[in-house]
Amino acid sequence: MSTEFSNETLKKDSSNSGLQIVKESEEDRLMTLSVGPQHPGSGHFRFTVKVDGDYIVHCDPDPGYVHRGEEKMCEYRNFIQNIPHLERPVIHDSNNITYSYSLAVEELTNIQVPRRGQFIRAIASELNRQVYTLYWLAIYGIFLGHSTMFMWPTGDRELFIDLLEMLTGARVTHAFNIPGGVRNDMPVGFSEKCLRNISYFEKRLVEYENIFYNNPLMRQRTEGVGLLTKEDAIKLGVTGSVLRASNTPYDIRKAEPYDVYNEIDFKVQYMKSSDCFARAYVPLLDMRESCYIMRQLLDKIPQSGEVRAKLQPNPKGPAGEAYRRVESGRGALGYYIISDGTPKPYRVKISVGSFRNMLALPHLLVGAKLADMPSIYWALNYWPVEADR
Amino acid sequence: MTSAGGFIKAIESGSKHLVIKRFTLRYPEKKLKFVGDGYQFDPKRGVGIAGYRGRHILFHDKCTGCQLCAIACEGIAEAIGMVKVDEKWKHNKKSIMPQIDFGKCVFCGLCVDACPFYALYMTDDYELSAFTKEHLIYTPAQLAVKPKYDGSVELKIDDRGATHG
Amino acid sequence: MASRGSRIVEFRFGNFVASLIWLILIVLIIVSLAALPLIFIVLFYAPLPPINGQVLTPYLFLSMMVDPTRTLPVLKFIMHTELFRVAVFPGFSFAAIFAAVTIFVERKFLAKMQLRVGPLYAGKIEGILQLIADGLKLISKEIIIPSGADKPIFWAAPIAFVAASAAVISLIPVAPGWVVSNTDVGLLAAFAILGFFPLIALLFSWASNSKYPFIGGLRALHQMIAFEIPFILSALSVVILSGSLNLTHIAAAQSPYWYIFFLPISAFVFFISSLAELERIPFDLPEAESEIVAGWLTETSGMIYGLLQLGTYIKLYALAALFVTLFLGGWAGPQIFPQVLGPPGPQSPLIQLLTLRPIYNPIIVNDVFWFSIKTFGIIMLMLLPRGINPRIRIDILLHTGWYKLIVLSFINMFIALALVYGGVFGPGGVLTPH
Amino acid sequence: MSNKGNHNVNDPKANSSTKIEPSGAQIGIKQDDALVLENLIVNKLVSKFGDKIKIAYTKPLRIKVEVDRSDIIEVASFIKESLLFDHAESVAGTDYPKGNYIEVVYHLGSYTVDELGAHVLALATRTGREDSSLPSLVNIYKSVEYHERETFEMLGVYFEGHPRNDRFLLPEDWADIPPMRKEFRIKGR
Repeated sequence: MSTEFSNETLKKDSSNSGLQIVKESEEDRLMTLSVGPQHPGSGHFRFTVKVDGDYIVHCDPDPGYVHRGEEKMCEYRNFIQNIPHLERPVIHDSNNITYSYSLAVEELTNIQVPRRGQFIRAIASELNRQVYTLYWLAIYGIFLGHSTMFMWPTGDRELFIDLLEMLTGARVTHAFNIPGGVRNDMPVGFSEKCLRNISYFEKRLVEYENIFYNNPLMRQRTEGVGLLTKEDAIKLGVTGSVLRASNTPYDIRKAEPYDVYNEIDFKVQYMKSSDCFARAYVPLLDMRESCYIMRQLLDKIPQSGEVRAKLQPNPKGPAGEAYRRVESGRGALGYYIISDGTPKPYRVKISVGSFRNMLALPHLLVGAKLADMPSIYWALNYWPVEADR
Repeated sequence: MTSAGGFIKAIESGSKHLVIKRFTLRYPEKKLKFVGDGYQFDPKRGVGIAGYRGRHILFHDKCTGCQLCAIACEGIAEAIGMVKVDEKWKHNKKSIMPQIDFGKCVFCGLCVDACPFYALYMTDDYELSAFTKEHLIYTPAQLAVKPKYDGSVELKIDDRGATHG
Repeated sequence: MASRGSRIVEFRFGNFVASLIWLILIVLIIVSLAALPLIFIVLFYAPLPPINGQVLTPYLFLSMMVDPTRTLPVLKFIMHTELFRVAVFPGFSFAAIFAAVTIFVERKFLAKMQLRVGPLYAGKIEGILQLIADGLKLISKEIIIPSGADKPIFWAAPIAFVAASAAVISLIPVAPGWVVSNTDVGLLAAFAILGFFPLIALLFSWASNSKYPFIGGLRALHQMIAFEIPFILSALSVVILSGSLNLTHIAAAQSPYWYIFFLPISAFVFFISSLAELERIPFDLPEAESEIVAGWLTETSGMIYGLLQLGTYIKLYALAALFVTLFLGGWAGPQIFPQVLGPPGPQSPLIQLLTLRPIYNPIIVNDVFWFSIKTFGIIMLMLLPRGINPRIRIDILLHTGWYKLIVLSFINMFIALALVYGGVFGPGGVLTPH
Repeated sequence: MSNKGNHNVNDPKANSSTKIEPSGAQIGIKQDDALVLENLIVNKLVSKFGDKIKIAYTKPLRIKVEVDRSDIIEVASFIKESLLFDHAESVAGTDYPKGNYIEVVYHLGSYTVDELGAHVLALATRTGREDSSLPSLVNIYKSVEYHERETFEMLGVYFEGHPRNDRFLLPEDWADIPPMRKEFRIKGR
C-alpha cells in the first residue's frame, strides 16, 4: 500500500470562478464498505472496512448484534436451569458449550461423573464437533463461491445430526450434558450405526479433498493469503484451528485432558504454513482425527454402568470458583464460574474461541485485498453468535 | 502440471456424483424414523431413556399436580403453567395439571426429568404448527392425546452413497 | 386443538379433466369474442400477399384453419418473412427457449451433482414448470429503484442488455441460409456487440448509486476487457484458416474437418474467455456474493433482475453457438432425417398437413438438429465448472487473461499461419472445400 | 506435547479448600506431589514480589494471584517474561457490592511452554465501584484488547492506556448502567 498520494484533480471552485488545483486527500481515496449485518458474507456480525482501490486499509469489527447477555442470565438461574440457554450461542456445537460448563459445575459441587457417562459425553462432544466443522466448511465453500462444497457438507452433516438425535433426542439444541453426567444412556444399536456412518464419512472426506482442497483455484485463493505467524498467533491469543494452523500444536484435549481423553490415543493436528489454506485444512484433519477418536471411544466404553450421578434438583456446593476448558469446534471454550454457596452462580464468564479469534480479524484484513476478505474472515473460525454471547 | 491434475480430479469427483443417489429427504411425503417412543425419564434410577424430544404427553392417571415440572421450567422457558382441570383423581387433590405453551417451550425435556411420578413424557411429534399463538397452548386434555406419527424413513448407506430412500 | 395440516390433498383424475375442460372453454370464449374480431379487423386493412396465385383475403386467411391446402402455403410464406426470422427462428424466441431449457437443465444438473433434488414441485414431473413459476414471481414483484439512482439509465440498461444479447443471436447461422443477418463482417460484428456488455454493466452499476454495484461494475469492466483480447485473438486463427469473416462461410468451410482439430488451443482459449465473458463461475467476480453482495446486480429487483438473467442466458447460448460455428463446423453432421415424413407418394390433404409435406426440408431440419445438439453440449460444458470450482480472485483472473491466454492464443495463431502457408488451408489448399 | 494424565482434576479432595472472596492471608500451599509446577510458579512469584502479591489459592493446574492495581503491570510483565504465560484467555470482571469493589481476573495461559499448556494463572486485581479504573494490560498482553473493552462496557471499569474504551457488544444507544453490575436487574426478576 502506498501512503503517499500525488493525484491532483482539477475541481471547479465556484467562489473563485476559475480552476483551482485541489489536492486529493488520503481520506478521499478511501471507500468505506459495511460488511454486515445484512451482508451475505458476514453472519450476525458487522465490520466496516475501508478500501483503497482493492486493498483494505482499515477494519473495525462491530459485534453485538446477537448479544443476549448469557452471562447475566446465568446469575438468575440455578446450575441446571442454565443449561438450555447456555447452548443457544452456538447451537451447532451445543454439546461442547455445555461440556465445560458441566465440568466447572462438577468441580464446584464435587460431583464425580460415572465412567460410562464420561464416555458418552466425549462421544456426543466429538459428534457435535463434526456437525459444527461440517457447517463451518459448508459456509467456507460458499464464501469461496463453491456451491457444491456448500451442499455436500450440509448433507453429510445429517449423518451426525441423525446420530445425535438418536442419542440425545434433539437435532441441534441437545441439552444433553448435565452436571453429573449425561441425560440418558445410549440407545440400542447406536454404536453400530455410529461406526457405519463414520466409515461412510471417512470416504466422503476424500471427495472433499478432491473437489475442494486440491482444486487449484481454491489453492490460489487461500495459499499464502492472510499469513498469521506463530508469534502473532500467540501474541493475539487465538485458539483452535487458527492457532493450530499457525504451527502451534495446542489442543485442550491433549494439553489438559478432561474426562476420558487421557485414555485416547490421538494426535494434535497442526500445519506449518500459517495461511488461510492451513486454517481451512486443519478442520478437515480434525474431522478425520475425530472419526479416529470416536472409534476408540466406542471401542473402550464400558458396556454397562451408570451414566449420571444422582444429584439433588438444586445442586449447590461450597463457595469457590472454577475455571474449566474444553476444546470445542472453535478452540478452547472456558467457563469461569464463581459460586457463593447458593444454588445460583454468582458470576459466570464464558471465554469463547470466537471472541478471541476476532482480534486476529483486523490484524489479518488490513493490507489484504478485498477479494480475500471472505476467505480470511471465515477461515478464522469465527461464530458471531458465540462471540456475542 | 499439478494444477491440471487437480482440475481433472475435481471434474472426476464432481461427475462421479452425477450417478450417486440423492441425499435429500423429501420431507412432507416421507418422515424420519426415530428411536423409541420419545424421551422418557426413570426417576428411580435417575436417568432418562433415549428418544425424540417432541411434544409432551401427559398421563392424567399419574399426574398429582405437584408442580415440579412448572418449577423446573421456571428459569428455562416458563412454558408450563398449572391449570385447573375438571377431573376428579384421588391422587390429585387440587385438580391441577400442567398446560404447556409450545410457543415458548425449548424442548429441553428437563420437565420430564423433574416429574417423579412417570406422568410426563415426550413423544415423536414435532409438527406443531398453528395459525395463532393461542393454538400453541396445549391444555392437559390435549396433552393426554397420544400423537400419531408415522415416520418410516431411515438413512441407508450402500456402495452408491447415502440416501433417505 | 391446533390445526394439524398434515392431510395431503389427493390427486383425482376427474378433477383434473374437469379443470382442463374449463380451461379449454374459457380459451374458446376469449378467442371467439375478442381474438377473432381483432384478427379480422387487422387483416382487413393489411395488404396480403398472393398465395398459390390467389390474392389472400381475410376470409381465405381464416379458412386456412380448416383447409390444409391453404394452411401450409401460408405457413411457408410466414416462415420466410423477415419478421419470423428475427422474432421466432433463428432469432429471439429460439434463443429464449434455448435459454429457458438451459436454466432448467442447469438447476437439475447442479442439483444432481450436489446430491440434491432441485426443482421438484412446480409441474407434476420433476418441477418442469419451475421456470414459469419463477418468471411469474419475478413479474409480480415490485421493482425498487434506489433513491439516488439515475433512472433513465437504470431502466435502459437491462433492456439494452437483452437487446445486445439478442443482437449477437442475429448473426449466428443455425443452418445454411437460416440466419437473421448474413453480413460479411459477421464475426467482427459479434465482437463489436459483445464489447457493449462491459459498458452496460458499468453504466448500470454507476446508475445504481451504490457501493457494491460500483465495485462489481468495475470488476466486470476489468474482467471483460482483459478477456476480450484473447477472445478475439483465438477467433482470429479461425479467420486465418477460413479466409472469411462471414460466419456462414466459416461454418461451411469446415465441412470435412472441424477447426477444433487444427486449433485446439484456440478453442480452449475461446472457451475460457467466453466463460469469463459470461461471468460464470469460476469467473463470477462481478457478482461475488460473499464480498460485494451481488455485485453489479445488487440493486436489481423484480423484472429488471429477470431481464438481466434472461440476457445472461441468451448470451450463454450465443457464445456457445459462436463456439460451435467457429470450431465445431456449425451445422455439419450426418444426415439422419428421412427425405419425407410419413409414407412416400402423393397423399390426402390431411396427411399432407400432418406430415408438413410442403415445408419440411430434411437438410435444414438435420442441420438445425446437429447445430442444437452441439450447442447444447457446449452449454453443458460451460455449466460444469459451476459445480466443481470456487470463484477465482481478481488479480489471478487478470493475470490469466493478460499473460497466459494471450500467449496461448498466439501459439495457435502461428500454427494456423503455418497451415495456410504450408498449403493445407487457404486458397487452393489441400483441405479447402471446393 | 506431554500427556498429563496423572493430573486427575476431577479429584474431589483437591478442590475442597476453595473460598469465595479469598482473604489475603491465605497463602497456604498444599504440599502435594501433583502441585510441583504450581508451587514452583508460586515460589517464583513470592520470591520476586514478596507481599505485593497474595496467592489466593493453588489448585491442580490453577493458580490465582491477587495484586494491587498499582503493581499489576509489573507483575504481569514478570509473568509474561519470566513465567512465560504468553496470552490471556479471558478477562472476567466481577462486581461485589458487599465489599464495594470490582474484581477483574485475567486468565493467563501459555502456548509456548508445553508443560504449562494445562495451567491457567488467574491474575486478579481490584478497583472501587465508584470511578472504577485500572491500568490496561494491553501493552503487555495484546490478547486482552477486546476482553478489556468488553469489561469496560459491561462493568464500567475504565482501563487506562487502552486504545478504545468504547462500546462493543451493547447497542449503540445503551444509556443504562453497565449491565454486569449487580444493581442492574433483568426485568421481572
